[in-house]
Amino acid sequence: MSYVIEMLNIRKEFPGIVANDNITLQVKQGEIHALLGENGAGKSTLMNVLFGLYQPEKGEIKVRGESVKITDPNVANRLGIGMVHQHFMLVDTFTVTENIILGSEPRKKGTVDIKKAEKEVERLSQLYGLRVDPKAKIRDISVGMQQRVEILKTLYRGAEILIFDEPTAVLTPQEIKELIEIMRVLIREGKSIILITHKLKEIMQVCDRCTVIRKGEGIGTVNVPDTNPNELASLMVGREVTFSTEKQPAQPKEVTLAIQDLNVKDARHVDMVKGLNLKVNAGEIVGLAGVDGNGQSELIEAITGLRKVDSGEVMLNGKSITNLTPRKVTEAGISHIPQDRHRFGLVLDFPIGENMVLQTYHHEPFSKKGVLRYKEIYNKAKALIEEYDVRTPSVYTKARALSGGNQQKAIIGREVDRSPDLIIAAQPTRGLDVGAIEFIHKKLIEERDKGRAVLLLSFELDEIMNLSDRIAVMFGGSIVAEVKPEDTTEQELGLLMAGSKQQKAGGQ
Amino acid sequence: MFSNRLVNILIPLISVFLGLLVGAFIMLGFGYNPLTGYLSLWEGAFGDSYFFGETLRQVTPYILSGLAVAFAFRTGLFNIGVEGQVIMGWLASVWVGLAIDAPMIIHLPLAILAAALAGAAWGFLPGLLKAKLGVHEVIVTIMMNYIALYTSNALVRNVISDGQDRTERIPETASLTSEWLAALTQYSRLHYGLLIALFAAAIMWFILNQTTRGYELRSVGFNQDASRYAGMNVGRNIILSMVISGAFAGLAGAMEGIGTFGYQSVKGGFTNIGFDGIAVALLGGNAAVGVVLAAILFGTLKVGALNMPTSAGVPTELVDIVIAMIIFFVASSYMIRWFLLKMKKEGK
Amino acid sequence: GSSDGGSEEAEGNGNDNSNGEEAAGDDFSVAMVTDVGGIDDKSFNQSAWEGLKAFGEENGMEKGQGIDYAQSASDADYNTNLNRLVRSDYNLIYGIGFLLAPAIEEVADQNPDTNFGIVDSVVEKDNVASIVFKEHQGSFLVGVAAAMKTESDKVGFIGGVDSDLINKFEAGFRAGVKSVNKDIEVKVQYAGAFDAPDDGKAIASNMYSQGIDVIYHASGGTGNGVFAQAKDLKQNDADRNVWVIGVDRDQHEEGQINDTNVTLTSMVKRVDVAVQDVSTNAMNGEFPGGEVVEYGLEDDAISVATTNEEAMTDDIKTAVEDWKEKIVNGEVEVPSTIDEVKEFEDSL
Amino acid sequence: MGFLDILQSIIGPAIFFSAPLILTAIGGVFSERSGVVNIGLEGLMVMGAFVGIVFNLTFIDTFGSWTPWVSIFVAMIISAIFSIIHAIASVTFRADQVVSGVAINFLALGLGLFLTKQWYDKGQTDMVSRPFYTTDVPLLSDIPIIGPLFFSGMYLTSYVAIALAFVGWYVLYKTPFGLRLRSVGEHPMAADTNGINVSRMRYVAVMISGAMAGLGGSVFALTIALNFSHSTIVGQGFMSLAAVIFGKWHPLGAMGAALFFGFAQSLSIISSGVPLLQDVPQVFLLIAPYVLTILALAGVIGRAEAPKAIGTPYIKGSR
Ligand SMILES: Nc1ncnc2c1ncn2[C@@H]1O[C@H](COP(=O)(O)OP(=O)(O)OP(=O)(O)O)[C@@H](O)[C@H]1O
Ligand SMILES: Nc1ncnc2c1ncn2[C@@H]1O[C@H](COP(=O)(O)OP(=O)(O)OP(=O)(O)O)[C@@H](O)[C@H]1O
Ligand SMILES: [Mg+2]
Ligand SMILES: [Mg+2]
Repeated sequence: MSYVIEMLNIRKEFPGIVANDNITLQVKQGEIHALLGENGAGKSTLMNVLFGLYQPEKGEIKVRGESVKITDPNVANRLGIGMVHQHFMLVDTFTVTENIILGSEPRKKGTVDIKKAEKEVERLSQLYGLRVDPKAKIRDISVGMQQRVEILKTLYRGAEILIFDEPTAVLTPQEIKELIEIMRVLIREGKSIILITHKLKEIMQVCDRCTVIRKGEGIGTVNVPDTNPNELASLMVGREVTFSTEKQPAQPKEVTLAIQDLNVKDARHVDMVKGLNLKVNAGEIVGLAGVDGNGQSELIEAITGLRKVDSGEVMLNGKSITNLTPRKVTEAGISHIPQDRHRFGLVLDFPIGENMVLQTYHHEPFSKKGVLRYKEIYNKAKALIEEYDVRTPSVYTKARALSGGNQQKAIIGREVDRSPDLIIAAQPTRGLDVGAIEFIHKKLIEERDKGRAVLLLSFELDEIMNLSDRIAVMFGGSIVAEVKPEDTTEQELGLLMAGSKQQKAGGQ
Repeated sequence: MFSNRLVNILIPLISVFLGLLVGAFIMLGFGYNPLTGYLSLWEGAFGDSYFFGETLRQVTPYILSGLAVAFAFRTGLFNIGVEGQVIMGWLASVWVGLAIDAPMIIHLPLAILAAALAGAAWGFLPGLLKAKLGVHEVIVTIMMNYIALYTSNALVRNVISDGQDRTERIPETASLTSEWLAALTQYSRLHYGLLIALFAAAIMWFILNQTTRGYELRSVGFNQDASRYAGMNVGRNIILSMVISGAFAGLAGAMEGIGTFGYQSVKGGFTNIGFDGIAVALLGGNAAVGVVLAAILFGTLKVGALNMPTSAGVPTELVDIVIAMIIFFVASSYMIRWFLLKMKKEGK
Repeated sequence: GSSDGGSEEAEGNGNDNSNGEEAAGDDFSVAMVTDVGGIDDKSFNQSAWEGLKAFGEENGMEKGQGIDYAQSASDADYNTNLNRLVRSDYNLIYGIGFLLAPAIEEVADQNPDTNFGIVDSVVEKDNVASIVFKEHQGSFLVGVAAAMKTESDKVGFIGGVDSDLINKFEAGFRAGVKSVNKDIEVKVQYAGAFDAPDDGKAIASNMYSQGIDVIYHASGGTGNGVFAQAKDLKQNDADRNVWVIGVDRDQHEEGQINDTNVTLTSMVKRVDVAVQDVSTNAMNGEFPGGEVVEYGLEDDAISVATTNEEAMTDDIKTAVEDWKEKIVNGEVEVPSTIDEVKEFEDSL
Repeated sequence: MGFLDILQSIIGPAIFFSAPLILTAIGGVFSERSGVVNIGLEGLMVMGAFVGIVFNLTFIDTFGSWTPWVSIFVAMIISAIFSIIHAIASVTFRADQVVSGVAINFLALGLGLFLTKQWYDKGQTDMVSRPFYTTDVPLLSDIPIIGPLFFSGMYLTSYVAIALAFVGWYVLYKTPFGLRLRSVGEHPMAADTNGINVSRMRYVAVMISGAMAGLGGSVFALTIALNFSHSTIVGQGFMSLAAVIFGKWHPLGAMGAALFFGFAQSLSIISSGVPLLQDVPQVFLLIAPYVLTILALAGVIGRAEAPKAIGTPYIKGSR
C-alpha cells in the first residue's frame, strides 16, 4: 500500500507561535483521511503548507514517494493537489465558470474561450455528479453550490489529491449528504481525500483513517473502523468529553415572542417570509429547523429590526415591536447572536473589550452624559471574558486577532449578559470544535432554565434535536410543522424540511 | 532592543530623516551644498522670532485642515472636499466680520462659529448623499471644491464687496490678530488661532475617543453592518462625520479669513490648505496628536522653503520632493518596521 | 541657480548693516517679492525682475548683491517674504502684483524705515510708492488694431478672473474697437481662472467658430489655450483669418506656427521700465513715497508690439500711432472701468 | 446660431476636454480593478505633461512632424516607470494606498518644477512649436450631420482615447489577463490559490495606470496647454478619479463619465452665447458642470460597487 502524500516532521512557525510542531501525516492512495483537532490546533496551517501557501521551517513532503518542494499553489496544482478552503476562495462577482477556469483559462486568439470552458464545466459536473449552473454568478447561488464550484475548481485542474478544510461547517444536512455522496464518487474515480472536520459523526461515516493533532503537535493516526467518537474526542481534547447535553424538561411559562401573519421581502423585493405565525414561551428553547434559504435569515432580521416588516405583527411580552429600530428592539429585551459573526457580531478592529458594550455603551455605567468610562467598560469586559472563557491575550486585543470560537464566546457572553427576555441564537456553534460547542449549549440551557425564551436557528439537525424543547420547521417562508424532539426522528424532520411528508428527501 | 511603542515613535522620525536624506542627495546631484540648503531652510523657519511666529501661523490652518481630513478618515470617509470647506469657512468668517457690528466678545465667536457652520454645511451635502443614496463621497467632495471656489469668488465680488477683488478688512472686533503675539514675534502674523487649532485637536481626540458619539462614529467607520446590528443609526453618523469634518475645515478657513489675512479675495485657484491637509492627516496617522506634529513639520518645511532660493539658490520645489519622500516613507512603515525587527534579531 | 549663492548672500547681509542705516549710493539695495506666478511667469513678475536686473547692471549689482527677489508659493507667503527682505536690510522692496497690496500695507506699517513699491495697486502710505499702469490705454490701442484687422466685424475678449484689474483691460479694448467702428461686435467672456488653458481653448474655439477673428486675452496661463486654438485653426487652414492679441509682454513667440504667426500684436506692459525708473529715483534720494506713479503710453511703459510686421500693416500702425497721439495729448480719455466704457460707448 | 452649429461648438470642445480624462481614467480603472487605489493620477498626469513637453522641446529636430506622437509615447513610458514608486509602496511595502498616492502627487509636481528650473532656469518651459493639431477625418467628415459633428476638427488623440477605452474594456473583460486582474482586486487570496501572482498583477495594473495617465497628461499638454508650468495640470487627475468612480470602475463607464464632464464643461462655456442663458450670472455657468455631475450621481447613477479588495494590501496567509 503506497502513500500518495507524506508530510514528515513538519514544523511551521508564525511570529510568536508554533502552529505545527513535528507533525507527520501519511495519506494512502484512494482513502479518505480525516484530520482532526481543536480550533487553532494547526490543521489549516498544515494543509496550507501542503498546498504551497506557506513554507515549512522544517520537514519533508513526499508526493507519490518523491520528495518535493511546494513553493506555491501552482506547484501544488502540478502535483495534482487541490484544496477546498475553509473560507471559500471564490470571486463573488464572477460566474461559476470564470471562477473555475481562473488562472488556467482556455484561450482562443488571446481571449478567454468561455464557450469551451462552459462545456468543460458541464462535462466535469456530469462526470462527478456536481450540479452547478455554469453561467450563474457566485453571489447568486447557495453555499452548497459554491462548494461544488470549489470542488470543480480542483478537478478542472486535474487534482488527484483533494483537501477539504471543514467543508461541512457551512452546509445544511441535505447538502452534507450530497457532499458525502460526492466524496464517495471521487474515491471511486481514483482520487484521495484529506478531510478536516469537527464532526466526529462524519468521520465515522466516511473516513478510513484519522490523524489527530493537538496544539500543533501530532497525536497519532488511528484506523476509523477500530475506534469510536468518544475515543476520537478525548484524543483531540486530551480529556473526556460528554456529548448529548444533559437538560431537565422545559417548564414553559407565558408567551414571550408572538409573531402573527408576518410577511417580509428580501432586498430584491421577493417575498421570503409569507404569513408566518410563531410563538416562543419563556423558559423554552424553540428550534427553527429548515433548509437554508427558506426565509430564516429574513425572519430573524425582521424580528430584530434589521429588515422592514411588510405586514403582520411581531409582539414581545404582549407589546408590538413591529418595525422598531434595532436599538428599540434590543432595549425591549431581545438579544441576538448573529449568524455572520464577522459581518454583524463584532467590530473586528475594536479591542475585544469595546466590543463587549456594542449595544450598551450609551448606558450607565459605561458612559455618563455622553462620555465613555473606559474603566467600567473594561471591568465589565474582563468579567465577561473570565466567565465565558474567552481566550485572548488581553481585553485590549483587537477582536480580529481572536479565533472564531473565542469570538463567538465573546458575543454570547455579551448577549446573554444583558438579561434579555428573548435570545435569538442563529447558528451559534458553526465551525466550532466540540469543546466550544459543549460550552455554548450549556449556556443556552442555563438561560432557558432562568426563564428566558430562546429561539435557536440551526442547520444542524443534531443541534436542533439535542437542544430544542419544541421544533418549528420552516419551509417556503412559513412554519409548516411544529414537533417535539422526543416525538420525531431526524429522518422525519428532514422530510418536513424538504417540504413534504410523503416524498423521500432529496427530491426537491 | 526596541519595544513596540518605541518603534511607533521611531518610524516617523526615521521617515523624516530618510526624506531629508533623499533631498540632500538631490541637492548634491544638482551641485548644491545640502548643508547650506538645509541651514537656510532652518533659518527660514526658526531663524529669529519673526520666522518662528510665521511658521506657527502657517501651522495653524494645517492643524485644522489635517484634523478635518483625519476625522473623516477615522470614520471611514475620504473627505477630499476640505479645500472647498476651507474656502467657505474663510468666506463666512469674513462676511460675518464685516456684516455685523458688535463688541468683540460677541463678534469674534460669531465669526468663528459662522466659519465652522459654513464648512459643516459644505460637508453636509456629500454626507447626506452618501448616507441616503450611497453616492461616493470622493466624487461629490471633488465637485464641491470647484463649486466653493466659484461661489466664493462671485460672492466676494458681487455681494460682499461692490465689484472689488477683495472684501474690506474685517474690524478689530472680529479679528484673531494679537498685538501681543505680533510684538513678541517682531510683527509676525501669529494670531490667537493657534490656540483654537490646538483646542480643536483636543476636541477631536475627546469626541472620537471619549464620547459615546465618537464610539459610534468609529464603529460605523469600521463596520456598518455591525453598527446597524448594534442599534446605531449609520446614515446619521455618516452625515455627522462629514459635518464635523467640514466644521474643522471651516475653522481652518477662519484662521486665514480673520487671522492671517483679515479679508477674502477673488481667488484665481485653490488655496491648497485643504489638499495639504490630506498629507498632514496621513502623516499624522489620523490621530489628533499626530496631526498637530505633522502640521508643525509641514508648516516648518513650507515656510522654511521660502528662504532656500534666496539664501542657498535651491528651488523651493525641493521641499515638495522632501515632503513627498517623507510621506512615502511613513506610508511604507512596514519596510522600516521589518528593518528594525531584523536589527533587533541580529542585536540579540 | 548656483551652489555658492548662500555664502555670498550671507556676506552681503552681514556687512552692509555695519555701515549704518539709510543707505545711498553704493549701499543701496533693492529686492522684490513675486506673487504666486513666480519669477518666470513670462509676465509681469518676470518683467519686473528684468527691470531690477537692468537696474543692477547699471549700478554694478547682481543677484544676492544689491538686488534679489523672493518667490511666493501661496498668498500666505507674501508677508513672510516681504519681512524676510526687510530683515535683510533692503532699502526698497517691491511687491509685484495687486495680490500683494494688503501685505505691503501691513509690512510698510510695521517697518516705516524701509521703502516699498507696489505694482498694479495703490497703497496709501508714506513709505510706499504705488506703481500703476494705464493698461486701458494700451488695451485701447490693441482694440484699434483689432478693429482694423477684423474682417467679420466681430472681435473677442477673454479675461482670466472677473476683477477690477482685468476689467480695465476689457474697458480699454472695447473703447478702442468701438472708436474705430462702433458697429463691430465685441464679445466678452471670463474663464474664471488664470490657470485654465482648457477653458481658454474652449472659449476661443467657440468664439472663432462664431466668426470672431481677433481675440484679445488678458488671462495669464488660460491664454495658452487661446493660442493653442488659434494655431490649430491656422494649421488647418493657412488662409483663415485668426488672430490673438497677447498681453503684458510681447507674446509673439507664442503665436508662431510654421512660418506664420497668429499673434497680431501684444499689449506690452513694461513693468521693467517702471521698476528700473522707480529704483533709480529712489537711489538718488527721490523715492516717490506716498505717491501713485502712473505709467502709460507717454513713458513708453505701455506699448503695442509690432513684431508681427506682416500682420501689423502700415495703416494699422499709422492708426495706432494716431490714436496714441490723441491719448497722450489728452484728446481722448480712455475709460478704465466697465461703467465708464458703457458711457463711452453710448457717447459714440 | 443654428442648432447644428451650437451642437458642433459644444461637441468639439467636449471631446478635447474629455480625451485626457478618458485616457487617465482608463488607467485608473485598471489600477483600482486590481485593488490598488490611485489618488496619484493627478501626479502621474503631471509627470506625463512634463515629459511630453520637455521631450517635444528637446527632440523636435530629431523627429520632425512625428515629435508629438513620439513625445506622448515617451511620456507614457516614463510615467509608467514613475508609477512603480506607487506600486512598490502599496504592493511590496504594504503602504496605505491613499497615502502613497498623495506622495506621488507631491513628488511629481515637485520633481517636474525642480527639473524645469534646473534645465530651463525658469519656472515654466517655452511653448512647444509642434503640438497636436486637429484634422478632418477623410471621407467620414463628409457624411452629412455626423461628419461635421464628430469627424471634422478633431484631434487624432481624441480618437485614440476613445479607441483605448474599448481596448481597455476588451482587455479587462475578454482576455485571461483581464479576468486575472479583476480577480486580484476582488479576492486576492482566491487568485493566489489559483496560482496567480497577486503582486505582479498589481504592479502591472499600477504601471498601466501610470502609462495611461502619462498619456493623458501629455495629450493635455500637447493639445491644450502647450507648455509645462505649475498650473498645467490642476485638478484633471482628480476629475479622472471621479470619472473612474462615476463610471463604476468600467473602462467604458469611465469614458462615458469623462465625456459627461467634458460635455458639461463645454456646455457651460457655450451657454454664455446662447440667447436664453446670456443673462444668467456667470457664476452659475461656472459651477454648472459640477452641479450637473452631483445631480447625475444623485439622480441616476447612485450606488456604485467598488472592487471588494480595493485599498487593502494583500498579505499572504492572512484572512
Ligand atoms: N496568519 C497567521 N498568522 C499568525 N498566526 C497564525 C496564522 N494562522 C494561524 N496562526 C496560528 O496557528 C495556529 C493554528 O491555526 P490553524 O488555522 O491552522 O488552526 P486550525 O486547526 O485550522 O483551527 P480551526 O479548526 O479553527 O480551523 C493558530 O492557533 C494560530 O495561533
Ligand atoms: N492575521 C492574524 N494575526 C494573528 N493571529 C491570527 C491571524 N489570523 C488568525 N490568527 C490566529 O489564528 C487562530 C485561528 O484562527 P481561525 O480564524 O482559524 O479561527 P477559527 O476558530 O477557525 O475561526 P473560523 O471558524 O471563523 O475560521 C486564532 O487563534 C488567531 O489568533
Ligand atoms: Mg477555523
Ligand atoms: Mg482551520
